[in-house]
Formats: sequence, structure tokens, C-alpha cells
Amino acid sequence: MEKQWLKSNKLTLTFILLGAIIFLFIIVPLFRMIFASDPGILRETLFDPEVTKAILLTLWAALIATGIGFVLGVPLAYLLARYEFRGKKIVEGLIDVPIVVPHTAAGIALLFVFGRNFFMGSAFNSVGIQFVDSTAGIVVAMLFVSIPFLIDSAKEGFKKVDVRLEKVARTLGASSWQTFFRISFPLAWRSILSGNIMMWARGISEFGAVIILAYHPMIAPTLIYERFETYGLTYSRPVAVLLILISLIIFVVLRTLVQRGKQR
Amino acid sequence: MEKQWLKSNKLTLTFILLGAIIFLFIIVPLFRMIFASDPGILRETLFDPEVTKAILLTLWAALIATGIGFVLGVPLAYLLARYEFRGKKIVEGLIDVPIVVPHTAAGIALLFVFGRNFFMGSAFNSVGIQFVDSTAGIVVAMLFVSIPFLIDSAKEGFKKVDVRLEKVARTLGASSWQTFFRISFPLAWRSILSGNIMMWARGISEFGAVIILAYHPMIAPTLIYERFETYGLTYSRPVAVLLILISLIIFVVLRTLVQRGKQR
Amino acid sequence: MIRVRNLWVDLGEFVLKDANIDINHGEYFVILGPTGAGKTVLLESIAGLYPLKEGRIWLNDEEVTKLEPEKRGISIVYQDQMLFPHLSVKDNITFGLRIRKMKPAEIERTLSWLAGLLGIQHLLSRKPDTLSGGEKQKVALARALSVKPRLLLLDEPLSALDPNSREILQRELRSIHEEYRVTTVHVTHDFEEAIALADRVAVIGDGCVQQIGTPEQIFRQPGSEFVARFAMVRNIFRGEVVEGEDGDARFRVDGVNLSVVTGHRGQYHASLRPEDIIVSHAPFPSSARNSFVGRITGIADKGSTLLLTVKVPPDFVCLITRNSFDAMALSIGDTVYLTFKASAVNIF
Amino acid sequence: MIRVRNLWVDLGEFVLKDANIDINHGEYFVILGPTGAGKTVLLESIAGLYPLKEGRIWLNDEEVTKLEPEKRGISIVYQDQMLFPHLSVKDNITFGLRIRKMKPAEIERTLSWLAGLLGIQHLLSRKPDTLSGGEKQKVALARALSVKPRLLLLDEPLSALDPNSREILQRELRSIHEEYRVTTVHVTHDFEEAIALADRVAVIGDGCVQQIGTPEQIFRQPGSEFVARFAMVRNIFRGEVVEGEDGDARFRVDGVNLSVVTGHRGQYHASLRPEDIIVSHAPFPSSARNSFVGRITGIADKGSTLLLTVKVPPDFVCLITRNSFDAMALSIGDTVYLTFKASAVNIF
Repeated sequence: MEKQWLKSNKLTLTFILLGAIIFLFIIVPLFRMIFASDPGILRETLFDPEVTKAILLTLWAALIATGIGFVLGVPLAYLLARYEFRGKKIVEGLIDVPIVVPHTAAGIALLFVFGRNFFMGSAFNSVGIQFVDSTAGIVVAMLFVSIPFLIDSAKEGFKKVDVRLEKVARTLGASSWQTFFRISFPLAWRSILSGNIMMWARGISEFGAVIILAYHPMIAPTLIYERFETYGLTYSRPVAVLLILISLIIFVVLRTLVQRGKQR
Repeated sequence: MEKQWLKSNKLTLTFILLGAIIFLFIIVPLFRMIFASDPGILRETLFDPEVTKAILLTLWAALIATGIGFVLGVPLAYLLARYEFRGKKIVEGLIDVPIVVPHTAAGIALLFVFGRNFFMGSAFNSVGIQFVDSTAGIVVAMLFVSIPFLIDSAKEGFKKVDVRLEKVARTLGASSWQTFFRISFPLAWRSILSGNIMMWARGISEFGAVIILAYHPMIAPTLIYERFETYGLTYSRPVAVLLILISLIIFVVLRTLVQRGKQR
Repeated sequence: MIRVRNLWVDLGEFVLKDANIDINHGEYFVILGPTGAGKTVLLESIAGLYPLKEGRIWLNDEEVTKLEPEKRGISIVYQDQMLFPHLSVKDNITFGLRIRKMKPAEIERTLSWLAGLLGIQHLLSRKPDTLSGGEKQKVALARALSVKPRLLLLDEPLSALDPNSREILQRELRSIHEEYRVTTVHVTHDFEEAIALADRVAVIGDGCVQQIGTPEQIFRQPGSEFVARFAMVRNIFRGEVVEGEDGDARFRVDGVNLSVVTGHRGQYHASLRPEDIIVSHAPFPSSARNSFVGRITGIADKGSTLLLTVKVPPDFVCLITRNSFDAMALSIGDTVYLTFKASAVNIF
Repeated sequence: MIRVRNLWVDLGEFVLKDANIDINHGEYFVILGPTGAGKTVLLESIAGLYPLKEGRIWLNDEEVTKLEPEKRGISIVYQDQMLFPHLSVKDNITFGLRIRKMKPAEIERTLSWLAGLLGIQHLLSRKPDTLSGGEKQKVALARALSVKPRLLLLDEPLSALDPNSREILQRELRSIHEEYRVTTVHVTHDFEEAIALADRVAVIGDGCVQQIGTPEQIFRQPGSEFVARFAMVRNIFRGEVVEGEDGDARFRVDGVNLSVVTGHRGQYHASLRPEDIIVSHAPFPSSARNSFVGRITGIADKGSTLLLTVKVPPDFVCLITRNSFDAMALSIGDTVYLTFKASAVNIF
């Protein structure tokens, strides 16, 4: 309430106008495409086995990436929220790098490390996991581009948990593990969940890094690209609409639910 | 300093181990590829006119997108930081949607709206601007996928400026415009600048949305993809390394400078 | 002169209802209320920084209810100063003058006057985050005075300071006001601060104005239980005023009759300040009409003074100095005599 | 018994140096210091929640310097309570018991004992964010006591409360301590709070322990200017102790000789509490050895009491009650006599 102090003066009106332009620029393409779609064709597309397979693969691969990110990213987020050390800013900067590394270049870098003939690729290959043109490759690409969102969100969540709550728990007899699982984690849970949702959605969105590692099996963004290249806009549109709807549902709906819960 | 209270117990060690895995997963591919590069080939690649042209186009298009984002996004960020209104959470959610919309699907949506035969595309076409296979198309695609980063960062910046500083300025005789330009904007400047850097870097990284709208003129991520498809990993690598270096410099170096300045 | 009429301010969580306040030209007016009573919002409403739900405000006979804040000529100083962190002390103080595009020479003159007045000449080139709390508050005050406001609003200006700076700045506020007579509205939750500074005090609480009066009136004649509690009147009784045999009023509580001076009869409250009760080992002859014997049931040490709880049957809280306490060698269980004047009892 | 030896705590911005403190079993020990003097860090260091730079800590003859906090048996209560927001009041209080895997029946017994002791039975199923400040602090106290700590640390437990709740909880703290004698270390910046609660007080400031003693000693015989200022001794003089003609000591300041009781000679400070000075219109015969005449130059109204500044030549600040002030009809410029005992002057 405190925030609503400005009267609707010229500044506010100008800003509303400018802000509306960029807001419309974001939502009009998405909603116009969704609402211009023929529901019949959409339904048909949904039952196209190639489409179904691609979408399920996308959701599944992104979910695995999110799971791996959760197990490895949450501990890192906790450390970054609680400790100060030399070079922390640099570590934090590097963690955000995947957001801004050009996607195809990221794909090349991952291929270079995880490809059959290289380094870790050959190590994994010896235990039967290979990354080129496989689901594992898709997961790795998705994990790489989407992990910063989970780490950043979980870190903010842990930062909001007063360290003195943990201190009190310790004095009451809780070990550092008990303190983490009974106090820190439950209290940061909503931020961690938001981060997971964001990470999952971001994984689904990836294209550039994935096609370098694995054009096949085909994920939905690749399928859209292939249909666009082969048949043109009209045939790629229904798949795009479906995928946008799925992203919107995962992102806006789940996130809104999480935030609504936050306000009790 | 306050944060360093935990002793190095088992929890911390376990978390450091888990965190290190994901951290290495992020940085090893990037640095290994950079350090494995032959500097001679890199230099040669840098003077390849096709590469130079693509990189400059990428930087330039992302810069224009950032400029447009700055003019339109900062006012929106200010409004979101200062006002409460019904559905604000939904607006904020929608602004973040471009981060998670699958890139190729975003490209299809933008093509649908900005293509010659559609809606806004034809309007712009009548004044001589067209988006398909043009720099304008690249800018639009980059703007779409990168604007949320600027808005979110600027919003956080404005939120940190105590609204009472603006109130004091008003009582001292400053109009709402003077207050914005003399108080709010300068005080949020570092966050806005970080947002701009992030937006620029994210623009440079885009591939999926751009190739749908404009395969040509070719931006660097597209060039990497084309060389990969045509000649394989070895020939695409030097371009990828160059682009990663540029992203790293823009992102890590500029961001570190901004943050160092913040600590006076 | 400031007139505030029928002010309703909606704070989301609660509403400040129907506030009416008149402040005289040149007056030092203190608004006293507990934390969270909407005092800041009241000030911001007067300054045009907070949307009114209802009500009208006049400043020197001009209605300013709908005027933009920058056109009201009302300055505000916040508890946490709100100095512009990116500007030097000098630029903070001259902000309002530069906005007005005043001539540099004139700006310099005003600046050196203010710096001299508040003794902050040596701070002018510093950045706000290098100043102590007291220094910051002086700069904020200088900045507020720089534009020669018609009304100066002070929002808990002393609360965030340590006791030493607080005393110094309190004296400073008083002497600046005596010299320049800027109409001032000072908001605080500190009763002593109000007493020390105010020409008049308004007590607000529970979302409304409880009482307006001189510090003396608030102190001696609280008009409600809320005000009495706030003024640390520790003896508040609920009882009945009846006619005594001599025709004078008696206040009856717990079977004890206090002589009081009032025209009221019926159910009322009585308040009695702890320092108005004289404690002695034996009854002594005096003009004071009330004298009771009781037993000490509690002693609370306040440093220079102590509070005794004496059970008569109603519990009386009495303040005595440490010297008297030591001299009388009092301890719990002792029997003592309480003596106080009929006029010391306030009926409301 | 707690022994703290040579404690150095590094706070980044400053260092608490070489602190030595002994606290007796069952004692209520108050650490008094200005905000930001490192009081919280000192407590957290004792509880093992903050890394020591140097120093050793013993608890009942067991050295705990390197012990994990969960194994020390030390509870802490913070100013802002730090109740676990996701747990009910009941689950907050029983957290430590459930961690210990205590039997449900025993947990219930402890819970109902604590709820009864603090009068919070009606709050048990509520969530912390629905409680008032005073209620929260009681719950935090119950949670800290639930594990039967060997040492209870209270970090400004009353500072965030409104005056009413503060008085109530202060009484509660005192009575719980009297009943159960849990060794308690209570940190505060409030001098009155320290006096009211402490068995002994340690004053810390400028990064070191300034003085340790009973409240009476801190109050009457401050050992440094820092402590004297903190105890609101308003008369602090720097001067010379010389031999008088009668062989007794005199303290010479601004050409005035005060009779004092001390074996010291040379440059010293003298402190004199404002309430120890008797103000009168005329000199009067008494055993007090110091009597001076001066002019009133300042009057500060504190409500029940007033502070007079009297220029002798050195300025004396004297405390008088409002009753005396009214009776004597004093005003600025009046000539008054000041009388005080030689033993009231503290030399350090």
C-alpha cells in the first residue's frame, strides 16, 4: 500500500504509455498466435505421434535436468547464501555465464567435452552413456543452460532465511544437518520450487545447444524448426502454439500458485 | 563477515563437494574449449571477413535491442517497483515469459506478427521496415528474448531506492520528472546498467528465435551452426571460442566492474 | 496557521479516523503516539505525500488539499534522515535551492547561514554515509530549512540517535525554533521529548486524536485512560465520585474514599501521578487532604528514582528519590503513610 | 560458573579485545553497552555461534571453546525473537525436545510447565506471525528454557517491545530467575533495565570491558568517563586532587575546591550524580561539606523531574522533583545554593 503514493501525473502517464509498448510487444505475438489457431488443427497436431513424442521427450529431458540441478544446485546455492570468500563474486558471475553464452557456442563446448572422442565423453562412454544424438545429450544441454536460474533463485531463498534462525536451532541441540533439513530448507522451499519451475521451463525452451549435441531424438523446439524449414510457417505454427501453451502453463500457472501460497 | 559462522563441518564439506560438481560442469566445457584452442587459428578466424561481419552484426543488433529495451523497459520497471495494482503478479509473470518460451516457438510467434503478410509486419512494411531476413528482424528477436533481464534488474534497482527519498525531493520543490531524473534514476543506475549488460549479452546469445526470422544476414551463433552443419566440429570451434570469449568479457568483466564500483 | 479537518487516512491495516487539528503560526506542535499509530502517515498526508481518503487541509488560509507536494512549501525530516546518498552534504542542503534555480551567490549565502546555525561547516564536502546519526540529522534539518518552509514536519527526528546526540539535537531544535519561529509539527512516541519541546501536544492512538493540550495539561489532566497510560501516570483507578459529608467530592475505590476536587458525580476514572504522593514513616500534619496507611509490596529501581507499590487496599505507585529511599531505609513489607493533595487527583 | 578468558572477537569493522568475564552459578549478569559495541557477537561467541579469534571459555569447569554449539547446553534469545516461522508456537517450544527424541509424554509435561510459567497456554496452536511482540518474546523464552540450559543468553530481549510489555516481561524475567536460578547473561543498552535486573553488571564499550560490578557500584562509582556518561552521571569534572588545610582531600576544578573523600592525589576525574545535589534558596546548616552558590542557566523538563544547570563557575547539573521545582518557583537567572556531601563525589 505504501507504494501507491504518486498521483497519476504526467510522469506516470508517460511511463505507462512507454511501458505498455514493451508489454504489448511481449504478449501480443504469443497471444495472437494462440488465439489465431484453429482448435481443430491444434487437437489434430496433439495426436500426431511425432509431435507427442517430441513434446514428451522435451518435458522428460527437462525434468531430469531439473532433478540433477536440484540435487547439485541447492547445496551450492546454500553455500553462496551463507559464506563469504575471496572470489565469490567471480564464482557467482561464472554461474550466470550459461545464461549469456551463445547457445550454439555452448553446444559446441559441450560437444567438445562430452563427445565420444573427448575427455569426459569417453569416460562416460566406457560405462555405456553417450551424449551425441541421445537423451543424455539433450539433458546435458538443458542442464547447462538452465541451472543458473535454480541456483540464483535458491540462493535468494536461503538469503531470506535469517542465519540466526539456524543459530537458535543449533543452540537447541540440532546438528548442522538437522538444522538444514528442518529449518533452512523448509523456509527456503518456495524460492527453491520457483527456481525448479523456472529451470524446467527454461530447459524446455532450449534449442541452439540441443541441436548441436542431439538433433535426434527430436525435441519439440527442434521439431518446430524442422517443420518450418521443410514445410514453412503454416505447418510449424500448431506445434509452436502447443509448446508455448505448455511453457505458459508450467511457468505462469505454477509460479502464480507458488506465489499465491506465499501470501498465505 | 556475519555470514561466516558455520565451522567446516560435514554438512559444509558435502555441500562443497556437490556444489563443485555443478560448478565444474559449467566452467570446464567453456574453459577447456578456450584453452584447447590454437591461438594462431583463432587469430586467423578473427580476420575471416565472414566471421568479423557476423560478430559485428551480432554485437550491433544486440546493442540496438538493448537501446530500445532501455527506453521502453526502464519506465515499466519503475512503475512495477513503485505501484501496487490488481494483477501485478500476472503482469510480472508475463514479462518473464520470454525467458522460458521455446526459442523457435518465439521465432514463429514473432514471424507470425512481424512477417510481411501479417498484422504489424505489413504496417511497418508500408514505412519501409521489414523484419524477415533483415537486421530489423534480428533486433526484434533479440529484444523479445532479452528484455525481461533488463526490466527485472531495473525493477530491483528502483525498489532499493527508498520511496521517501523521492518524497523528500518533492517537498523540496522538485517535480515528479525532476525527482525521477535527479534522484530515482541516478540511485538505481548501477542496477539498470547491470540489466543492460545482461540484456546485451543475452541478445548476443540468441539463436533459435533469430534463425526463424532471419537466417540471413547471418549472426555469429547462426554462423557457428552453419559451419558445424557443413564442416563439422573442428571448423565451427574457433568461431564458438571467439564468441564465448566476447560473451565472457562483456558479461563477467563489465559486471564485475559495475559491482566493484558499487562497493565504492 | 494549519487547519486539518475530518482527515481520514487509509493505512490498509487500519484507518486514522476523522482527525481535526489546528496549529498556530509559529507554534511548536508535538504529535505523541505509540509506534504504529499512523503518525508518519499523518505527516505525509499533510505534506501531500500520501493520498487522503477524506478531509481537507488549510495552510495559512490557503486550502492545499489537492496541491502537489512541491507547491506546498512544507518540508519534512524523517527519523532515518533520507539524505540523498549520491550527493555531498552541501549538495543535499542546496538541492531545493538549485531546483528553484536560485542564483549561486544566494545559494552560498543560505548555505553558510545554515551551516553556521547547525555547526556543520566542516561536513559540507562529505558524503552522507560517512556521517554519524546526529550529524546526518543536522544535515537533514538544514536541508529542510533551506527552502524556508511555511511548515516544518519532523518525523521522530530524535528516535534513531544515541542518548547523547539526542539531548544535543533536542536543545538545538528548541533554540532554532525560539529564534526563527518556523511552525513545526514534531511527531514522537517519547513522552519526555514531547514535554521538553512542545508548545502544545496532541496525543493520538487507536486511530484517533485522543487529547490536545499543553504539556502541562497532558501531564496533569489526562482526558482518557489511553493518555494517562502514555503519560506514565501509574495510578489509574476506576470508581465512583460521590458527595462527602462535608459536601465535597469523594472518589470511592476499593472501599477507600479519596478527597478530590471535581464537579462530576458518578462512575469516573481517577489518575494520580506517582511523584505527587509523599511517602513517610508516620502521618504528618499538612494541608493535604488525603492520608492513607499501607504496606510496601513492590520496589522497582529506576536509578535516580524508585517506584514503590503500596497496598492500601488499592495499589498506589509512588515515586521517591534514591536519597529519600536510602534515608528512610525502606524495604518490602514496611508500613508507610501516603499523603497527597485533593487537587493532585485528576478525575476523567 | 562461566569463565571467559582473553576473548578476542573479530567483527571485521572492529575488534572486541581481550575480554575477561567471570559469571557465578545462578547469577543474573547484565552486559551493558551502547548499540554496536559488539554485545551480540560476545553472546554468540559464548554460544559457539561465532568464530573466536582468540580466547577460551569454560562452562562449569568444562572447557567448551571448541565444542559444537548444539553440545554446549547454552540457549539464546534474540531481540527479534527468531521464532521459526513455519512452526506453531507449540512446535517452536518443543523443537529442542523433539530433536532430543524425548518421549511424547515428557514433552507434554515440559510444554505445559513452560506454558503455565509464562502464561501462554492460549497461544500454543498459533503461528508466530500472529503474535504480538511481548507474546513472541515469551515464546522465545519458553523455547530457550525448554532444554534446561546450563546458561541462558538474552540478547536485548526487551528492546523491541513497547513500554508496557517491557515492564511486564522485565518483572517476569526477574521472577523466573528468582524461582529457577538459571545462570543468565542479559545484554542491553538500557541502563535502567540493567539496574532493575542485574546481580552484577559489566559495562563494555570502545571494544573492551570497561567495568564490572554491582549495579550500585556502576551507578555510584563509575571507574571511567565512558561508564560515567553511560550511567547518566551528568557532572563529570577533570581536575586535580590536592591536600586541604585540614589534611582532607580537595578536588580543584575551575577555581572551586570540592571536599572529597579519597586517598588519591593528582590529576583525576570527579563525578557527582545530579540527584545528590540539594538545591535551596538559602544556605542551610547540615553535615554536608560542600556548599556553593550559583546561577541557574538552564532548565530541562523531564516530566516528573527537572534538570537544572547551575553555573558556579563549573556547570553543575542538578535533578529536582517537579514538586520542589514548583514549590521553589525557580526560573532561569535565579541564584540558588547547591549542597552535597563529600562522599557523594566519586574520584576516578
